[in-house]
Amino acid sequence: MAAVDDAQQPDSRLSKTNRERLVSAGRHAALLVWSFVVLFPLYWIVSMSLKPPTAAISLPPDWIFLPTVYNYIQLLQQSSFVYAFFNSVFMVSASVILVLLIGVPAAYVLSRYDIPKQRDVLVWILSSRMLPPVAVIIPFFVIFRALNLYDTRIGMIFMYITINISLVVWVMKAFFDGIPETLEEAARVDGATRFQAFRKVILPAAKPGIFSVAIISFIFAWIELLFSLVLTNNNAVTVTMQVYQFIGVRQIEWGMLAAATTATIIPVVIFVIAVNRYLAAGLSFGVVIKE
Amino acid sequence: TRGGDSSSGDGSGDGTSGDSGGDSGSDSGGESSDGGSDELAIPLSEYQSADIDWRQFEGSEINIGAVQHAWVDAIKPAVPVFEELTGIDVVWNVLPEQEFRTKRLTDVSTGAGEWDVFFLDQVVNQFRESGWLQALDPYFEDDSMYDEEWYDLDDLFEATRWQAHGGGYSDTWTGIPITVEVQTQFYRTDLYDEYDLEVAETLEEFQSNAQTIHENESDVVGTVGRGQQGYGMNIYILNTFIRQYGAELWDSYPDNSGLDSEGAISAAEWYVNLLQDYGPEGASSQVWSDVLSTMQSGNAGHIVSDANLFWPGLTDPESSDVADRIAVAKAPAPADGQFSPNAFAWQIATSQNADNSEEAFLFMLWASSEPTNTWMHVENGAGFSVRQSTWENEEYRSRVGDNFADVTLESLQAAAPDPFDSQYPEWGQTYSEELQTAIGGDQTAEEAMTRAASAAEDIVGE
Amino acid sequence: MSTPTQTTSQGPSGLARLRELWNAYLPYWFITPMVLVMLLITIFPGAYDLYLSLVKYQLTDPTTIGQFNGLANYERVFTSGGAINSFVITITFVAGALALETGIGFVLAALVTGVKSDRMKTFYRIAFIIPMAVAPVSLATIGRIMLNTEIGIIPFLIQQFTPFVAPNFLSDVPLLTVILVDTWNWTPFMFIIFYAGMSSVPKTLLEASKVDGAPLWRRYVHVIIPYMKPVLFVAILIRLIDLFRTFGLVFSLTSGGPGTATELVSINIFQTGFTFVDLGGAAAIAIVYLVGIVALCNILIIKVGFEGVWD
Amino acid sequence: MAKIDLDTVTKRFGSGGDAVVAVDDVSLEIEDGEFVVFVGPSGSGKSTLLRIVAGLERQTEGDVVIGDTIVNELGPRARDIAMVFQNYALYPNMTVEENMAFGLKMSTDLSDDEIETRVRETAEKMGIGRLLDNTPGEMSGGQQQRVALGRAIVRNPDVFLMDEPLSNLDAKLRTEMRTEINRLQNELDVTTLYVTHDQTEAMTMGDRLVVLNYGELQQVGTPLECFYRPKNRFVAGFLGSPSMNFFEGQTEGGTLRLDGFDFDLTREMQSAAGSRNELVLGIRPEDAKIHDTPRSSHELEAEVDVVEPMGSISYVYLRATEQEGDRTFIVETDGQRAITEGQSVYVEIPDDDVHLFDDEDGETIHQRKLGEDAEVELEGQT
Amino acid sequence: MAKIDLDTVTKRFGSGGDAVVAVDDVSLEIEDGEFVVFVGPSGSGKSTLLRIVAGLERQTEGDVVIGDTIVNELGPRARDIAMVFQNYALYPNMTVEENMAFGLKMSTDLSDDEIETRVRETAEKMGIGRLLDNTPGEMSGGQQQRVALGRAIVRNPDVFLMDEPLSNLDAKLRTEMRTEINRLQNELDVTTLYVTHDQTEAMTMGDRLVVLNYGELQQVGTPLECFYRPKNRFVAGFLGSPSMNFFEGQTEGGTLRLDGFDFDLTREMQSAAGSRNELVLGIRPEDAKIHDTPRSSHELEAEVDVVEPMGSISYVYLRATEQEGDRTFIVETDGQRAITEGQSVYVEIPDDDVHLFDDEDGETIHQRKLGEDAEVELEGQT
Ligand SMILES: Nc1ncnc2c1ncn2[C@@H]1O[C@H](COP(=O)(O)OP(=O)(O)OP(=O)(O)O)[C@@H](O)[C@H]1O
Ligand SMILES: Nc1ncnc2c1ncn2[C@@H]1O[C@H](COP(=O)(O)OP(=O)(O)OP(=O)(O)O)[C@@H](O)[C@H]1O
Ligand SMILES: [Mg+2]
Ligand SMILES: [Mg+2]
Repeated sequence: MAAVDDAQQPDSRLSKTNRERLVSAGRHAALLVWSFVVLFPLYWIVSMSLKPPTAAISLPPDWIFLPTVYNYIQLLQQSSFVYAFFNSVFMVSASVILVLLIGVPAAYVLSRYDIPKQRDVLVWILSSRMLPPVAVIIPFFVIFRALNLYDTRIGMIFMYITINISLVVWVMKAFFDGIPETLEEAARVDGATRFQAFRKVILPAAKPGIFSVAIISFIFAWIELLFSLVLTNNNAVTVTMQVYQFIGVRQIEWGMLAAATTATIIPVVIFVIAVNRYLAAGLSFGVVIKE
Repeated sequence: TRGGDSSSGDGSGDGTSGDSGGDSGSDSGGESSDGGSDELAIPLSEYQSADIDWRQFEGSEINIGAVQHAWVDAIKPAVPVFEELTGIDVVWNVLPEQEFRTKRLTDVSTGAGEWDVFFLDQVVNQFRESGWLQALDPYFEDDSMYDEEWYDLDDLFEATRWQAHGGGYSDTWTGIPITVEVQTQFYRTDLYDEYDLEVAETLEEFQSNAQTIHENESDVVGTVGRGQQGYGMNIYILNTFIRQYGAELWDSYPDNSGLDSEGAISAAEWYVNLLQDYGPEGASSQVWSDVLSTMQSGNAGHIVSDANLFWPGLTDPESSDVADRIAVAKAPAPADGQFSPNAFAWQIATSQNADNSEEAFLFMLWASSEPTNTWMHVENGAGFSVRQSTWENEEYRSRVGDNFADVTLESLQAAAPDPFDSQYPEWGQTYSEELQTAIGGDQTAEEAMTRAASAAEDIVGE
Repeated sequence: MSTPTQTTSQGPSGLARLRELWNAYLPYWFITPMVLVMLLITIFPGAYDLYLSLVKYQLTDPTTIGQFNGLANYERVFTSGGAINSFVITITFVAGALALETGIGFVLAALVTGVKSDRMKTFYRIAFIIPMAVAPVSLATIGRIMLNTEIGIIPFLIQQFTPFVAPNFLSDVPLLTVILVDTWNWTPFMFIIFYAGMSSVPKTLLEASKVDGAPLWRRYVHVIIPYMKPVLFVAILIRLIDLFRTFGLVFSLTSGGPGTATELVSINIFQTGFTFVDLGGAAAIAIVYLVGIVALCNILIIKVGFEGVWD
Repeated sequence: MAKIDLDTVTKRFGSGGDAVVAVDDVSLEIEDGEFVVFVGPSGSGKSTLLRIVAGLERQTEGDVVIGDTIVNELGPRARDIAMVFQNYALYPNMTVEENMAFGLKMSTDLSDDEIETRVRETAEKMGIGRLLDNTPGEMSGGQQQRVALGRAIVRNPDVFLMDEPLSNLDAKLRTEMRTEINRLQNELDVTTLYVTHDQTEAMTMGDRLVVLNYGELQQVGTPLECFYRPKNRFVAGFLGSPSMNFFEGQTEGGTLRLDGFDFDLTREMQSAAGSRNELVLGIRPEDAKIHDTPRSSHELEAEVDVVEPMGSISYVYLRATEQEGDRTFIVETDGQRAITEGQSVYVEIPDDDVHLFDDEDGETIHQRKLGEDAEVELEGQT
Repeated sequence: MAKIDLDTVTKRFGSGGDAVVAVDDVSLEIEDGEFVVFVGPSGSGKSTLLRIVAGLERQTEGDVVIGDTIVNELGPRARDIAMVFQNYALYPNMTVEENMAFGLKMSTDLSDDEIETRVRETAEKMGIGRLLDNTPGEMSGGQQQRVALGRAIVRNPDVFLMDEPLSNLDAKLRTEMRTEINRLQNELDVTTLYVTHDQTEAMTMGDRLVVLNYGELQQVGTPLECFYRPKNRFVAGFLGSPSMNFFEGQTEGGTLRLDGFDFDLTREMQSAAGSRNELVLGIRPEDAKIHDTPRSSHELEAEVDVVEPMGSISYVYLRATEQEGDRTFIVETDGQRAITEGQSVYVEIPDDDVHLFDDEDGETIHQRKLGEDAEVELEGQT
């Protein structure tokens, strides 16, 4: 949909091309300002990772410098970082798939069926993310040890599911609510089981929502710190912990910290690029369904 | 399992870049499997001369919880020696300080006992009083585990031994000290030359040096110092001056904190004024890393008093713009006070619930023994020895420079650690918050100290 | 081959029967895993915290641990200045950050939606998501140095290129700084969800409203926002909750200071529990806080014009 | 095999005082293979009834029986039906081809090739063969509707439910589609429930016509029966376009006094009327005749209000000269006949073509006469 | 003030080889206050044209002028139009009342009270007064359509654009609504563009009829003109229901040889045909007459294929006895006339009622005769 593209004043003297250009220029100006706000710190982090340590924090900054990949080479030579990195990629990806498998159908049920005490159920789901992790970390540690999940990948995957499940259920419920029920009715009359109607008709229509929550869940799990800190030891270690190893007791290795931070952004960027086209698979139901 | 060996294990020679080299933060004993084939860092004979049954726990494994401290980087390459010597595998769990504290508390307080050996700091008495710590005395008394002659306890600085006894609150060993840092002053030689300054011994001299630089240099502030709250932050610095002003914290525990004594208030006033007048903008939120970075980037004339461990970072051309223009000196003291900088020692301890406490003790012993310690300092860039002998070691002195070694040694000999009672984290926190507010200019130093005192007494008295 | 299990299946074939069961009880299959996960993650920690909040659990006082303490822990929450203060600060923080993130996120989503060029659109979409991928503690650590008045790039840029004087971010305007950094970090969350929500507004509705003569902003107010309301509401609610429990970012930036200027409830809980090792007290704060948030959520859901959205 | 029984089916939306009764106590038996057309004013419950049969809506009361089973509890899938939705309900994220293939994929075991063949064939018949790769959003209203129709008929169900499937098509296409649907229905012998607002469709397509009003059954019968033998005033007025003209009046002896003219009741009519006093006379526009000069007794004088030329015919709106109210009635005349507005004419109301209704309950008390053949045919049907 | 000029407007969807030309080089001037009806087969570009006028779609080429300004550049809001969308496009989260009030709120300064009054009045007229608090999802198709219509007419725009606004209404309601729209249009003198598939609407509502096919203008004229004087075979066949019957044939001297019978061309026809060889004869079903016995020379023998009784009239599908192909043609007869399938009849094709078309380009070469009055009327209109 294009929501913002026509005349503001009825008696505008501007020709469309000019006005269009103006509107579009204004839009891009605003977006570029925010792009700068967003990208400058990122640029700074990346440039820190490419500078020798002294240059990283000197003022006025060296705008022009000879990039060095020294930090990245160091990073790659650290087997523990590489291990944790791929470990995280695996655990986080697995958890995103699982949390979608668990959460999306549940959201669908909450959207389409009469659930007794629905509001309470929803708030209950939400309550799982209400307490700061520091308030629940000890009980989780106790359970994890009791169930032998401590420092296991399964345990971390489960943990990631728990931090994302409420998000997935809530957001997806909202998206399902926006999908006309007629579509489903048509599918069921066409002989689809409820499940088939869900899978073939509703899910494709909910794509923007699904991929959005996938991105967000991925990121939430990817940057999670406290649970991975307390619940892992050395098998299921995560990349966040590895980033922080450069924050030492009497020395912060800025270059390495920046390089590691940059490295952790990369999978997210790749993931976002991969699902980019689904984010706005804007379906115009209105064209098809008379409302 | 994965190959856990990091190729650049021994760093590149000095303290700072050592960090980047060998942290296999959570590497599961990778070294042990490869260790045999490589040349060992320290000959085993150094240890086998001791009357200790090193191999009595052969085949077991210990888990070490450590903060991301230079000690870890310095000792890691030597760990294969320990593994070879004892047949015990070592698993590391290295974390940043804040995260380390969280995890340590979770592990120890729930009785999980994941860590057989862990770093211990100001919270030693908190841990001790809650009954989680295991006193090491029985091990010291066990002949198969300890050889007094070989180990040479007296070589450890008094201050560190004191701290390893619960900071004076315990009669038994709470842990074994592994590192010690003492506060020293850092200054810029180029600026001193330019303005013809003398190294300050008194606070007054220091203040005037700072003033000179502050007022004459546009981009350089007179001094930097920690302002941020936290029990290891601003008060860690201030306590030095309080003691030097002749005040004593908790001269009568738990009734009088001493925080509102005249000396304490004078010290606070001095420190607050110093930072406000000649410190950086926003000093009240600076942590040690800001202090270090500001100095490294050449934007400060002094560090009034902070850990001597900054030295490698300040003098490494890789990370410091002013590496060749920095010098170290003893922290300033009031003209009429006594020189008594703050010293802080990390100890490693074991908990009641740890599965492998005996193995842990062997590790502690090994790690703090003279051969290991010397090797770390001479060969592997360390600079925090708890053993006096190291500071007198010529090889070591020539590496770190006589000046640094002397300053440190003298400071350490005169140093006194803070008294960390079990409620230190709590009252220290409040105290540091008050101090930070004062540095920020929202209350006077006197108000801050008075309020800190009453809060501390409330907390402790409860 | 007859095995005992086969006697139970009367249907046409095992598989078909399974299929039948699957479809007949579909909602149950769909919702059960979620419920199980939820039970696992809420019951035990909740009960555990509740228990802790009712007993003495000051770790430095091992002799009294586990003694029933009545409501003394709660009493302390309401009488000690620290907890109350941190509630107030938290609310300020949440309100400020939420307003900024919602506003900016919405405007960005609207602006990006209107971008014609696909390539620019993709660029903005990706660029605006990335800040979220920077882990809060990294961000805070690097952010500290960037904001440093003496050696930070941001004050430097402000001094050099704007007529403004850069404030001492972390010491003079700590709460604002924390809010701004959080906004930088988390606006992407709002952006993504809003953007997806906007994409599902039917084109015909927009056309109808254009023909009806609605100016741009009224189209948003009367057509787009009402249509997206469920999605908007969810995003805001979730962000609200997440903001309430923000910890790492703020703790690494300010440790709650200067003084207690940025001491959020989560920091208060952390310090009470992990620094002062008073697990009972920490649990009591957590419970009070939980009750507050649950109430707030219910009020929002029922009262603030969102009635009907969730029926 | 696909006989459909509705047994006292009622559907209420909402509850309590606000409840809307969309379907009110409808009982109806539909034979296997029968083609039943539902008509009724907007909001009379036609769609709701179809949705109940489809299993998309659960009736509040009563039973739905398909074949020999009570299907109240069964979902749409189990009922083996194909439905054309009034609002199309195309899958927005599928192409036309996928839309049409979906039902086959779901409900049959056909191979992909077979499905494609069938979809293509049907699409050709619907005239949307070249649009197979379009998505619904890229098509005109009529094209979308044809996809919706095609999606239903490509399947081979027991029951067709069609809810105004041709409303957005032009006359020509509509005729074609009508024929196609009829052909298909005959061929496959599929029980069909068909909702329409189109008089032609209503009269020509179905075996039986079901007339609904406010959710209540008004009449069930063959189209001609409903047209010539309406059970009540509502049905009489609803079928036929323009509607039958109604004149309310009182009997006075053998005369019905209407506003503007008197009408002499025949003996037959009088006996049918019995003791009723208030009667309504009904005459279809095509049955009344316009003369320039008076010819017989059964005439009234009227003034031409509006003339609506339709091509071959014209509709003339007339106002009785002597009437008191302001109502007009309509008479159909030849399209080429010159009639101008304001002109005075005489309208003949043939005895044979008159219906009489009870004014109170609307029941028909006298039906018109038909030609002998027609009469026979009508009898034959019932 | 609200004259609308379309100047060589073309709209293509897609680009390159795949482009669909939805509107093809249409030029049209619509007077202020005029009521123009657009007809054409499904997919012929009617909706697209309306959307271009509304400013919802940007034409690929050409200009749109409203009043005196070229509005190519202006958005819908600046054009002051009200539109009924083919797919209703009701706001799903507003009640009926809010839906109807929305346009007024947006485009006028009326007070809330005034708005409410106007909305209520309009809703009553639309027969949806008691549904004001419903949301669109709770209404029947026809009710929704009336809301869509009401939403447009409650406003007081310069231009009405109505895209099949009555397609889902029953005949009676449709008549009412038709009258209402006409009344309103007359009263307010709003320039109106109206798309319909309904013959009655097309013939009765507009001042002018615009016939489109494949996006191209076929004919623009009064409804009667288009009906009686179609410019080409397409228009002739498109208007009227059932369609005109067409017979292709070759001239042989003064005779047109058709499949199944010969037709003697009148002198006039011959001269119109000129040297053309291949001609198409067109005759409307209502113009041909069925006799049981032969009467005149212009007759052919045919066999009854199907009889479609419509009430007052019946459509008889006939097959010429002597023809070779399998085509049927339709003749309208009195509904009560007894005709049975298989019966043999004679069909008279009156000279006067015959149209002749060029077989190749479909141009009309001979128009039918009309009664004198009708002729006059038609002339008067043009
Ligand atoms: N968005 C689009 N993309 C591609 N083709 C389109 C699009 N919209 C319409 N068309 C095509 O343009 C042609 C004209 O469509 P339009 O909707 O104007 O037809 P219409 O005359 O209104 O038909 P109907 O009577 O069926 O509503 C159709 O062939 C249609 O398939
Ligand atoms: N979901 C609903 N909630 C409340 N009322 C409803 C709902 N659906 C339909 N109705 C009401 O039920 C009645 C019958 O609706 P239905 O759709 O069956 O009418 P219909 O005969 O199909 O009319 P149309 O010819 O206009 O499509 C209408 O008065 C309508 O307002
Ligand atoms: Mg309907
Ligand atoms: Mg259309």
